[in-house]
Amino acid sequence: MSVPVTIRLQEGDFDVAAETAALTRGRTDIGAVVSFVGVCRGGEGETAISAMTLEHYPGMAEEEIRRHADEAIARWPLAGVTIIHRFGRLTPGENIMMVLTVSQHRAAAFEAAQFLMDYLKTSAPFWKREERAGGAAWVEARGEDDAAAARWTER
Amino acid sequence: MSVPVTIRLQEGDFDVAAETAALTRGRTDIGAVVSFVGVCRGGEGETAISAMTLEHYPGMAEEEIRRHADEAIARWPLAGVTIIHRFGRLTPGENIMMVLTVSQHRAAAFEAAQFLMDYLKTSAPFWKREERAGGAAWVEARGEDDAAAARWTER
Amino acid sequence: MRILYFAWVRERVGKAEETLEPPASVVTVSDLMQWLSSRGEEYAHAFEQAKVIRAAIDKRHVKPDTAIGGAKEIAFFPPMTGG
Amino acid sequence: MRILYFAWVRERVGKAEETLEPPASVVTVSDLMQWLSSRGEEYAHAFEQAKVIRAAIDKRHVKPDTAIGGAKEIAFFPPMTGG
Repeated sequence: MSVPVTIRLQEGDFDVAAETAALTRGRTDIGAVVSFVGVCRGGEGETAISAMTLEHYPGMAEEEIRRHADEAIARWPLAGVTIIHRFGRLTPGENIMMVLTVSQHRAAAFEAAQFLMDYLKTSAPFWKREERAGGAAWVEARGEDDAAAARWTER
Repeated sequence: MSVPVTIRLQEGDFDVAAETAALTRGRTDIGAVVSFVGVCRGGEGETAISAMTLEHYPGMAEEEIRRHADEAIARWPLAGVTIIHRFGRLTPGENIMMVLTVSQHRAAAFEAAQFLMDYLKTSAPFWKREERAGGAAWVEARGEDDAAAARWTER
Repeated sequence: MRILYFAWVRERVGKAEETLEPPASVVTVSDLMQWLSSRGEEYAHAFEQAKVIRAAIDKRHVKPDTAIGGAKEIAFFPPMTGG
Repeated sequence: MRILYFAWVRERVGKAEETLEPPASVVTVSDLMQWLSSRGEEYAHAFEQAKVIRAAIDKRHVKPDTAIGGAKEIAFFPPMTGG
């Protein structure tokens, strides 16, 4: 049985409920639905951001995400994966991206969602530029994201 | 700042999107939203289930879930937790329960959701009875659920 | 004290709850299970796998060796299967 | 070959893409970064932290010592910050 995988890059918002319904409708083999949504934070005071712009590498971003989705399907008994990542300008409180994993049991769905997030953070070609009162600056990569991705190859 | 915690036991279905909106609306300090939904599976062939009845211990179920929600808040920097568990008779494909955790960063939201699920499975007073062609039977607890809960005390 | 039964413990005992006053010799949760077992065939059947059965005193999980003194409500049930 | 730049590498170089034919002495990704650095101040600035910059050949991540022979498209960018 082929596992349904949906990957979309888009400027507009997404609807987790609609994506969940699309993945689970009419099926009775799914016992666990895990979703992660990344949201644009605003921060506070002088460091508050007014907006964020997401640049991406079209073509490669889809391919890179699909490679990781395929790897997740090979590693865990998943019944479906949906990943949507927005690009363009976003303001605090707006959704940035979502990962949805469904499976018979919760462990596979949870682990696959974390695996996908850890890899998206470190290897999907997206870059965030934050706008603050003092000007705009590219977000620096966090060492802990590399560490989070590394844990999936250590075992 | 007190962390919003919502715990509900109900016969009717729930709406993850509405619960997410209720927890995140008007806030810009949340960067990660993790949701888990447990769904009634149907199984196949002779072992297919036609329905499931969830019995619970009113009063204790709420208190037990609240104790674990409080522990999750003490262990991880969460910005909110919502847990809803249904009781009564459910058919395959219907939602059983949901855990929603929100935080600044994804690690806390993911880990807290898994912790809550592992404890709900082993210590929230709910019992499932499945109806099959051959009759109805109480679901037996799975050893792997105890193991999953134990990992949170081992470290 | 109020005693509650859930799931197959309830089905075997044949009732969801009752109020009983066990004798003073019944000190722990384990003692209470033994005493209940002596109350009739349905109780003996319900508690025959005593090691599997879980208990809660006043809505908190307890171990079999917990003292029941002062308890208002004691519940007996199989391992939980929610979530 | 087509060369793409993203994020602050793009801003420093001053363009998003260009088509260049590096000399035969440019064998690896690392060689290509060095050769680009020599093309002007904006390139020198973009590639001054060469160890930080990541590369992809034909839309796949590669290491600095990867040979560029046969590549149609090479991209340079900072560490990724999506998700």
